[in-house]
Amino acid sequence: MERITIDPITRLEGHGKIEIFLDQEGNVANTYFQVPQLRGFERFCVDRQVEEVPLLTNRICGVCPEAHHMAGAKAVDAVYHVNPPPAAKKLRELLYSAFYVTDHTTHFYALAGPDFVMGPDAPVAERNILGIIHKVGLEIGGKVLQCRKYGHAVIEMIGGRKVHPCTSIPGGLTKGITEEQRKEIEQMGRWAIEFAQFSLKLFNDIVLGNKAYVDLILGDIYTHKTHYIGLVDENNKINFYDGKVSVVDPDGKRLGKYGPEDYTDWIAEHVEPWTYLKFPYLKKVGWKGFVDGKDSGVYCATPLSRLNAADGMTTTLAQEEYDKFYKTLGGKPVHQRLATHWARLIELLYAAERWVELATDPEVTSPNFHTIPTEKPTEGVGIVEAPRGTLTHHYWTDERGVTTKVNLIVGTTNNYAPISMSINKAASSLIKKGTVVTEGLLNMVEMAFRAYDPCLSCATHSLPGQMPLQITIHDADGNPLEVLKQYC
Amino acid sequence: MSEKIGVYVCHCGTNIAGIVNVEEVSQWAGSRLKDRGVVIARDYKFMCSSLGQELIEKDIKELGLTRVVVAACSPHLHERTFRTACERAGLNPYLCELVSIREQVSWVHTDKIAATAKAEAVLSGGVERVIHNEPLEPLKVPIHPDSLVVGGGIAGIQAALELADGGNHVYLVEREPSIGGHMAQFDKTFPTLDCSACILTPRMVQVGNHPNITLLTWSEVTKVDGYVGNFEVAIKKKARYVNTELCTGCGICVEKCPKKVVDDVFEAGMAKRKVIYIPFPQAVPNFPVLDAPNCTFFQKGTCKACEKFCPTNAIDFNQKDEDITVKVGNIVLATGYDLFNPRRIPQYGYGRLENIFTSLEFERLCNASGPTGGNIVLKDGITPPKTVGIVHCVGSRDQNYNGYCSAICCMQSIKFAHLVHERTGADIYNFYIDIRTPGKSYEEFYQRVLDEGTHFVRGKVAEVTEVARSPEEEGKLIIQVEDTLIGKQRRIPVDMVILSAGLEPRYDAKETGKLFGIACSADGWYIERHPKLDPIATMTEGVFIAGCVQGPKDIPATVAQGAAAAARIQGKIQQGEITLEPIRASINEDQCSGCRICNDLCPFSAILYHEDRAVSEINAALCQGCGTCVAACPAGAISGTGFSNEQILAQIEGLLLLNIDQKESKKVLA
Amino acid sequence: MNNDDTFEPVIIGFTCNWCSYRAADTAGTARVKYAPNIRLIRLMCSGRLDPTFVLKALANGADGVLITGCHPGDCHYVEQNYKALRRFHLLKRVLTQMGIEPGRLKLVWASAAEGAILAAEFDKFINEVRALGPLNLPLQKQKTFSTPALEEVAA
Amino acid sequence: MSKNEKPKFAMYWADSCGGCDIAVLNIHEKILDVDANFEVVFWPVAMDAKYKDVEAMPDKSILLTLFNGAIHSTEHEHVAHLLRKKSKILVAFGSCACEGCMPALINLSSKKDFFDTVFTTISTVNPENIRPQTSVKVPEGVITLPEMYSVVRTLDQVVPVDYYMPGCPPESHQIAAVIDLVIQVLQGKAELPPPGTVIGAGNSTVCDECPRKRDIKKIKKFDRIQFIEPDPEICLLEQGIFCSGLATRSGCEAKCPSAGSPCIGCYGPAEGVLDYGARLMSAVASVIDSTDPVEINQILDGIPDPAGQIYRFNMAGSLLQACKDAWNRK
Repeated sequence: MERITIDPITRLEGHGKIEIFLDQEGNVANTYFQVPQLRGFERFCVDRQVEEVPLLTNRICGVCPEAHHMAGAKAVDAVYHVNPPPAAKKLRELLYSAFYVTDHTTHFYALAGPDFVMGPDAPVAERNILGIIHKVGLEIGGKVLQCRKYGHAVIEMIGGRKVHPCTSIPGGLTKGITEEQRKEIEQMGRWAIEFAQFSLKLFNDIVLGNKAYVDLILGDIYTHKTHYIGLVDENNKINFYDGKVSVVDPDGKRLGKYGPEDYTDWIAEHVEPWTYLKFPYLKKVGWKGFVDGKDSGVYCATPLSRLNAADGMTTTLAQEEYDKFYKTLGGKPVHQRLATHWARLIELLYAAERWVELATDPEVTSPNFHTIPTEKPTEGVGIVEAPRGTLTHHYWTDERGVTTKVNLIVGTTNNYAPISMSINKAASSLIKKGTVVTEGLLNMVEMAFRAYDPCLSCATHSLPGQMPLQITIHDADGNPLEVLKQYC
Repeated sequence: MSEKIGVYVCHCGTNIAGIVNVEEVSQWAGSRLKDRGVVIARDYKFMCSSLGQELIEKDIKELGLTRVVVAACSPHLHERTFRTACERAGLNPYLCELVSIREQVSWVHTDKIAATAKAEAVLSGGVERVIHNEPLEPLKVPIHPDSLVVGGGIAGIQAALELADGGNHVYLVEREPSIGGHMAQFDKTFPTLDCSACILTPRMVQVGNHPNITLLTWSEVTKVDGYVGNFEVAIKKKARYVNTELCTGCGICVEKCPKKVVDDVFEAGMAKRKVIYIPFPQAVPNFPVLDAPNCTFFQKGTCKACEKFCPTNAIDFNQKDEDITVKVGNIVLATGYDLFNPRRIPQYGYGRLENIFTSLEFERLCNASGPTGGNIVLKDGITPPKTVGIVHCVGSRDQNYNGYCSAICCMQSIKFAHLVHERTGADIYNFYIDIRTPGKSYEEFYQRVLDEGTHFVRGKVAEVTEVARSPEEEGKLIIQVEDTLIGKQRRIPVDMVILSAGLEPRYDAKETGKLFGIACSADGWYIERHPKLDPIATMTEGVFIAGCVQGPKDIPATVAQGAAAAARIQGKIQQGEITLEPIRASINEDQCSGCRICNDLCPFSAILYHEDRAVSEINAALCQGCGTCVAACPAGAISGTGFSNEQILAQIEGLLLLNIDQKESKKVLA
Repeated sequence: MNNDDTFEPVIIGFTCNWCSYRAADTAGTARVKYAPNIRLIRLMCSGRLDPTFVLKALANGADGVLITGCHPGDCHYVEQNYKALRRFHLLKRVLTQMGIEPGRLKLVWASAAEGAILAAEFDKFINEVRALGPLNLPLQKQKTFSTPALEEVAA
Repeated sequence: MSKNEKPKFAMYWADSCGGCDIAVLNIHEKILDVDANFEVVFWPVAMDAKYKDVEAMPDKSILLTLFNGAIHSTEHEHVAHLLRKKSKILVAFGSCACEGCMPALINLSSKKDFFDTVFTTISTVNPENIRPQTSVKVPEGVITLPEMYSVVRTLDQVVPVDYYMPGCPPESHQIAAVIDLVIQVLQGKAELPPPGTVIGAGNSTVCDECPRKRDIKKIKKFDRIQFIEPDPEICLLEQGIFCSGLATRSGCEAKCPSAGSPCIGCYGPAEGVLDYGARLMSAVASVIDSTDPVEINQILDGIPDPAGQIYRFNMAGSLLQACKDAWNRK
């Protein structure tokens, strides 16, 4: 049997390895998306002083440390049964909104963008962010960098550092912001809104304007009918920092909403021996393997999922795009994975608007940003919506506030099963008997999961290492055939 | 490996060679440590002999050795010997290491193979260490010719006079109004029975008049800065309320002062004194002091009798404490002792029962200038005692109080027995654990008192009570004791009990020690540099101790120490400068972050912090080289010469034979 | 490595120049015997003891480390042995977390006069460590640097 | 071989979080200088290029490789050797590569303990108690996983390293400075520092850059940041907070303490320090304000996790590297 391996999966944060097995006809028999490292945060976050765990879990992922810091912060609040003052909550969400803008921008322009802007089979050397800058012009490249710069400026003002923020502690924050800083943040936020609108326009022109791309998006190759989850506020509108997790089935019917304390009633994780990463699924529906549909517990937690799981956006501009999105793609829920890129840009706009909302809230400059915990520490769960999916942190401590147990269900991990399925489907439909496996073709396989923006350093929070994706073709006995191994 | 190392293994006759296979060790070093830089390895019968030393000097000259390791006895014995040898051959002495394979190998181990293996490991450690040794130059600092003596007892007086007679200026600080100390309170001194005051006062007067002595009584040292040769000492002169320029010491103010208070100091609470007073007739200086807290004027704002009658208007109610600073090169601490307080032993009844006296109280009682004019009488002031009990070792040689022997109590008690016998003819019982008479003609004096018929009962007194069990005990103090010589309990009724209380460090000895940067032992006496070979110097260069501050001792020993301290200082002053061991810590300012962790770690205040540059700095002359700051610096910015991290870490590798085949290091022990 | 019946521990002992090192000399002078498993390092004061030395010794093959110093109150540098005491207690906690038996690190006070007592402590500690068995930590490798040819780089 | 003659640049992650890569992107417009002066030949986070491309390159053909991440698996070790072979200058980039960083805290437990914990968490449904295997037979054939080592190692414990650039992640202004330096060297305007040098950092400690006021230290009680309202002007350690700044290399501009949060030590040991944790524990213990063993231990109870505190970033780089159990199961 023939085997194709892509090594390593690139332009995603972390490591990945994809095994593609072909049958005698040369069609895809099966694919395996392996995560080949285990870093052990669930183990080494134990025996630590609990207030440090949000700093440790930061290091799960350097791309979205803010998400882990926030989930951790909410978890330690819960551990100490302390409710941070409003200023602290708002500052945290403000930081988080700025982070969302930065992160979604990075993904669209640096990671996914190249596929669209340069074209999926453009030369390797050009299919990257520098390529985009060359193609769409320095001043756009400049805008992208500007956006990241602003985002990180806000993160540093509130979080203390650009990467791996350090100011969230049980009961709130270690610092507030001054009126001058608030003004600055507000201005940058207004710029961010324009930039988000600009990005949507760019997507509109380059992608929606290009029939080939639209067909690609709407085509069956990148479509999966799974359950969806996402964090929503009391009005079932999208919120990234706080609220309950809404769960909808493939028809868009809401199965219910759960708060942090109940996550174990809803989510379970399945183990396979051929990968270090676990497969989360909906407990109530059950694990039925890598299949989609109503009866399979497989769910998805991405920008697309969040749009599907919510009833809309709380901000006007984003709400308009939200409506346009479903109008264009024929109603809720949308199952086409590549539409995730569009959904991501809509979230980008929402985050920018939320940024300004919070930056103009007088309370954020309040000096009252920390409540000293008084209760005995016990156990707590914190949930936020990370860009790559719902993020759950669960800590247990002894009476000294030293962790005795830690459980983490991380953004990308939620999507491990659907990603595997997408890869399988894309590969099966792209690699047929007789097709010459080109690098571009393989890249289109990679596009299948790139849509999820999988962050494998996140996913592999429980794994260390790196994941080769190589294409090898094997005969029935699994012996590699040199000729295709030479390729790529 | 750029160093050329010479290794020399000493037989020390059979002291080492008897257990350690010395030849094997030197051959081992020559071969196994070759690639560590060992170019020559020899063994010799007695390395410390002149021939042995010449061997080393020859190799340094001919083979151009850059490092030397001698495996022989303890560095404390011969380190200097071999370093000097190296120096003669032109090698910096600090590039020579002495490792001990005698005290720490041959003398303490029996298995020859294991001992030889250990000797190799120890040698290997020395070789690795010496590679990182640096050539060092001793520090030289100038000596200020003036000295400070703290404490005006006989020890301080002796030291001050010796220095002053030697032509050097001395500041003598005494916190009481007069010098003299305990000795001035005594009546007679054992064993010669000459009058304490008679032999002491001339010395006191000498001090008072000596052109080279600045006498600062009623004064206390408040701060000591600087280091050997260059101390800066802050002294507080407490207000006397008497202008000593004008005062003639006529004593009219004392006479006219209407108020009396108990004198707890000089009269040990046995008598009263005026509020403005001269502690005792022969006091030096002979000026009165006004005891402000008890003075009616200071309490009520009226009186001023003293002022009215003073013929020279010397009384000055507005006088304030005065702070002065003096520069000195050396310091003698002679602050003496406190008497053990017998109240701490309730069963002895002191303070509870009448007619029980401490040794000091008794000294006053039988002192001609004392409250009773020298008549030994009971508290009623008239009745002489018929029987007297003298209890030894009160608070001494007693695990509940002080474990040590106070050294003087036996002789003092025997002296008391003699005085009581002489003046009252009373029956006398001495209760002792052991009689200790280690001094010139002490034993003879003991025999004399035995002959006088004093009863000596060997046994620790259990209790002194007034609860009578028989008519003859009525109205008496009964001493309950086990007579260990006849092995039975005895109850001895007496009229008077004298408690020979032990000597204790001054209540504030620890604080004083901190002030001068010297340490107290667990008992609280100051620690000498060496208990035998250097009992008057301390770990702090330039600070000496004399008399009872170092431990209980009698007057002759105290005087000897005072003189010895003076002699040591005189020597230093003559040299004009002093050489310090170059084992010192220093801070690399580029690396110092000014975190200030080290600032409070140095008991010698050698580390100062520069606010402006936000870095700390070490004063090499103050540093004693303990290395605590080196080990504590979080930035690794402090290094210590002589015991650098590189040297110690390398020695660890050497001792564990990391520098050679690993299996070796395990096998040899198995 | 050794199996436990033939196992002979290697022990590094840190001594103070003024008390315990002299005590070791005193033991020698008095010909007091003790097992040869302990190898001493002389420091000027137990206050010089840097936890690095202990970690280094353990990482380099020592099975146990003995720290000695002047009795509390007797420090020749006034109070530096208390610093050693504080570091010792923290270090012990860290070693425990590193899975190293607390019994492999010991602090003993000894005055210059207490030769026999110190010798007895040596034997006691050696037996305690022998009972714990070998530590068997891998020996530290030294870091090595490759030298980039600068002209190559500039070229 | 490359089409143009620009010197080649590579960046790789092993056991890391990607923060180092983001930090490099955060040099913002400076990234364009990199593009202008280098041909980026390998950088998984930002561009497409596979191992095979690297393996095909001649030895020493990459001028500069920034290697981030610690070594925790056969895969990491393999790539470390590969990139060492292909690179003229190999930089241990970021805390993970320099000293192990937080992932190396796993060295405090045995591999079994670690796997058992991860695959039996409260949300895991694992009836057959499955553990991932390095080689698994699936219907279509056999697929493999890299083996996890029981002890995380630093880069220089696996291959020789030319320079060290500490930080979790290195601060962008420091990265920019280093890139400028290399470009200047390329233009012959500057010289490379001696091999083994720590670059992109100061050689004092964080206190040197910390704006807080410092006095002498006497610690009677260790406190926890969540239980106090610290004085924003005064040294956190003096307020009982276990701040690692005093032992941690400078270069970060004391960001955390300035933000009211204690330094956690990501810049590693200061110049010439053999064991970071030893420095920190020695310094802090030395200023504990007690001479009584009982009280000292009561005060130490205020630090319930000393090893985690002093080796948070430095476990793999420390003298002991890992707990006894981690060493003893191969």
